[in-house]
Amino acid sequence: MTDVYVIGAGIIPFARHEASSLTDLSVEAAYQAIKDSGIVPHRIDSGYFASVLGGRLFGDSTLGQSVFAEVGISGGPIVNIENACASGSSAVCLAYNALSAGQSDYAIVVGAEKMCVPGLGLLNSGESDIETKLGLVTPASFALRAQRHMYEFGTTLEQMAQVSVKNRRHAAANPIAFFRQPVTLEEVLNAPMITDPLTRPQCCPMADGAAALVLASGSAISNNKRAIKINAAVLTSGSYQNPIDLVRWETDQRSCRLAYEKAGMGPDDLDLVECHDAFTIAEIIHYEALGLCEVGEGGRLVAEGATSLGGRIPVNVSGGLIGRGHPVAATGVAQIVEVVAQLRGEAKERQVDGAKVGLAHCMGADRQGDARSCTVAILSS
Amino acid sequence: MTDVYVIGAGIIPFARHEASSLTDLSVEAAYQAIKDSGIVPHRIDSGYFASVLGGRLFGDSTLGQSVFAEVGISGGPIVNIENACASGSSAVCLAYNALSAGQSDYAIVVGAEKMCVPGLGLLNSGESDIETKLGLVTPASFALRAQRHMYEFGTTLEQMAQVSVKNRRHAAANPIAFFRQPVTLEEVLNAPMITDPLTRPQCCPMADGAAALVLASGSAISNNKRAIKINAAVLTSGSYQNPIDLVRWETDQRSCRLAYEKAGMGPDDLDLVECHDAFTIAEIIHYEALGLCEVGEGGRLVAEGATSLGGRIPVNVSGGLIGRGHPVAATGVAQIVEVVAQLRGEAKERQVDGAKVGLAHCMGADRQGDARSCTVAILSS
Amino acid sequence: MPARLKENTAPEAGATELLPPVQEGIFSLPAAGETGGPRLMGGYCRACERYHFPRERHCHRCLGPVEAADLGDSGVIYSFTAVRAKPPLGLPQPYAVGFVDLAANGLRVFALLDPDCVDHFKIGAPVILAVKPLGHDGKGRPCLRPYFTLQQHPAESEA
Amino acid sequence: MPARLKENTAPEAGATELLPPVQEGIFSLPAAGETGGPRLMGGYCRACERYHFPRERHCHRCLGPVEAADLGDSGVIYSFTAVRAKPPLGLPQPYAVGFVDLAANGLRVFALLDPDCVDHFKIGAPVILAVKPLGHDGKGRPCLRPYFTLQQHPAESEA
Ligand SMILES: [Zn+2]
Ligand SMILES: [Zn+2]
Repeated sequence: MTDVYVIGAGIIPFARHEASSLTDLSVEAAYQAIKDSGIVPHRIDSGYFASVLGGRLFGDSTLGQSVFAEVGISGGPIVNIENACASGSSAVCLAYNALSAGQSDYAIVVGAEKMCVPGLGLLNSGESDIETKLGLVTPASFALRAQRHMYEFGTTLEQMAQVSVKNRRHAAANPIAFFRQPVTLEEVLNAPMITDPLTRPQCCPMADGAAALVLASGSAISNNKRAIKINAAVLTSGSYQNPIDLVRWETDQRSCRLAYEKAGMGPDDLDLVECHDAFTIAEIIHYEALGLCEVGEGGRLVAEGATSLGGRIPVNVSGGLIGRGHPVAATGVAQIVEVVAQLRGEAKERQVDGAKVGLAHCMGADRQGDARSCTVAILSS
Repeated sequence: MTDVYVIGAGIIPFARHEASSLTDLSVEAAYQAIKDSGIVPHRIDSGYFASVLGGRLFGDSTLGQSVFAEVGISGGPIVNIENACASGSSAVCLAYNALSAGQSDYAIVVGAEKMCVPGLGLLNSGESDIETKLGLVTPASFALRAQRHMYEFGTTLEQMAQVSVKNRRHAAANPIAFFRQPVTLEEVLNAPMITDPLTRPQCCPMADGAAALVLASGSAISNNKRAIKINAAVLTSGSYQNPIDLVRWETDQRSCRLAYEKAGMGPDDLDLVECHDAFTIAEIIHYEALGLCEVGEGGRLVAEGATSLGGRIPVNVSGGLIGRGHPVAATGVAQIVEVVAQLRGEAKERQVDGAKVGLAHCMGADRQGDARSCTVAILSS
Repeated sequence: MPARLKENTAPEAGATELLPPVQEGIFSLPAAGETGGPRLMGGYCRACERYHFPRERHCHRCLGPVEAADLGDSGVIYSFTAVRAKPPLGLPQPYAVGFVDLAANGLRVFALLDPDCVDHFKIGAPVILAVKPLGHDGKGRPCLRPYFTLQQHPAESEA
Repeated sequence: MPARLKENTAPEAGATELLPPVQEGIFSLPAAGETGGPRLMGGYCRACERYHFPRERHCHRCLGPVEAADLGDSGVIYSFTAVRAKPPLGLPQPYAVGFVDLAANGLRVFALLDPDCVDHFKIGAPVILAVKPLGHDGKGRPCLRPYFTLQQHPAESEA
């Protein structure tokens, strides 16, 4: 197995880009990542493009080929990936696998979404899914976890709201974040209820956005001081056990364990985490799956400030999905862009001091109370 | 690199499946492939699902997870792939790469499409593409090649029509084919013109369908007499050279060369070919790219019967896209299902005598006169 | 008409028995003249002795045949929530969903909950199956949906 | 109004100069009072000395800046076809498309061809650029499309 590095990262503001097409957003992120990598585009011999809604909203197909051709990458293998909210990070995993196997020297990964369009409504897990037909929308699937977490562990509304307060505060220091204004605990608690007990600021906002990475195999980088090593990048899917435990999330726990095992690391090795805080309760459950605290203790962990910038193990210093916004397929790539910036020491106001090891965790779509996809990547400087 | 084998194949009739969902079609093909493989589903540790239109037509997302869970496959990495007409075969390439790198022991690949729906119209290469905006539809991109091939090499209308006659004759012997009735040369030539010089029977019909494969790494199969080795499986993309040569198709030629090189074989080693005859002229140009004849000689090759069942190098004994039908993402998998049946000696009426080596060739989408994706796989018994 | 088989009062919804279910085979209704309410229907694999909902085409464990299975009509709430945002599929605003642990076999199934009881659900509360026209099928056509309602209706418990 | 800038006679199409192009920046129209016809517009990278159509955002070879470039208004047909099936985007039935080798720089570009000359194109025939309202933008709104027409109109050559 060859070592794999991130040598270039690019991201555009996560916002409403009404005048730009999905291709426009993607090309700009890809351009930044290649420029950042310092290599000429034709050396990049493979490409992975992720979008969830391009086909559904715009009739797009083989968009990756369009985007990569626009930045001078052609001829090699290119695939277009969809894996719900974990689409971008699934693309990263495929690129990582190909490079670690020596099947490619340089790969580009772009995750992009344009979803601020009229009438999109709440996302679901596919219109032909039985749960969708019975009224499941994504916020509800997390609200059900929240209700159960409160019931079993005494997690409070205030503890959950603290996740929003923290991530919005972090986002205020991130120039590409969707939300640049912090919120108070009272504002979070008193906001309109989306699905009990999650108020609007506890649900990540839709956004348009794109993020890109250039990956290189260890044999292809030479003396690149800004290269960041990928120690592990795992992709899993749900096990759909019945009865499913909504709070001791088997898929989440298994995926984190697998990544730690592959990287030869554990939670104590981490300096920062980007996790899939699609909803406040999700971040709390992910703390527990990641081993940042015991199961049931996630609410207290955020409330005591351990996961804030400056705390014991900062989580989502980028603002997370709640603060940075959630252009679905861009998110998993954006998380790694953030970890790379942190490990390079280039994160400016939101820099985690002395960050050496970071983890990015992403999940996608629901089925029978489980996630359909989960990715965990561990990177080090 | 570990050797990779096909150990299971499944396919459903390519037809109008009005009463079935895309999931229904996919599950049935996957079920057949697993049953054919003789292994229990939970040993399959990774899954690749391909569909082009599921999101656009049905709002589907992470459909692979639904399909694979229905046949008892969960927990491992699953990705959903889109690469236009080469979606299914791109998924095969990803699975092949993962297995050959030792990243998986058993993988399932499903390609499926449900496209016999009202109002779909002619396919294009994405609605935001400049060429689509200027009126390019897929049949036209091949008609332009046909016009040029006739101009440069004297290829005749009759020679092109012979591709339809041959493939429809082959399809008549294939129980899963869309068309079971042969056509005469006169019928092909006198049929309604779609785009000059291609008449309707020279364009592959849309269909609903699904095909599936179970792949195994060499270390995981033991004494499986029906296992078929994959000698090479390459995925490339266009180079979009300007000026593009529409008849000496660089991407097509390069992809075939690469597959031959990886397999350590050449055109003379082949006993049969399944190629991407989306339109009659395409098959003729692919003959030339594959080295079955010299450039410019493809029209004569089909006219002399060399590519018919019983000829020197039978092409599309399944009926090809023209006879079997073209459920977009299913096609690339279906081609390999056919090659596997032939190399196992299980193709009944359409069996190529003594077939030991077969090739499957697939292409997807247009951009600047080039293909956006091309796959070539070589298999042997 | 059984108590748990209510007809929607909306004139466009039509008679309950004429409406299609949101998905075939997920519940059964009592035949004309029969007593009792609707039953949740799923599948069962004899080889694996496994129940599941909805019915699997092939058993997920062994790929063997499955038969239709009556999963009963009662359970207790494992978790629930009220969706107060703009509802999909023509469902009421607010509406409620949850997971229900079925009494008959311990399966934990995702379910619609009675939109008339949105503010009265509790984890652990016993619920019973009902069926009525609720929302549309995604193409605007009304359809029947199964949902669980409180065994003890809040109005009754207050009385 | 220049000869090659025809106005559609359909009343809903509106005046040509008020209609948007099907894509920004792919052609230029003569300013009011200027003579000459429309020009095909693309891009040029000074570093690579490369022309391209449509204009690239960044040069595909070096990722350097590109400038707008006049690609001229003439060329010869490399290949052509008439689409006789139901047309997309409100285009006429039949309509024609092809690749044109541009006289100015040898670029081979995909192009719409004059739907009024569908049966008169030949490989090698000289063509010249025109612009008029042709079809809609995919959302039903009429728009301007560039297309190449025969330098020698068939009616003229027969005359
Ligand atoms: Zn079983
Ligand atoms: Zn340049």
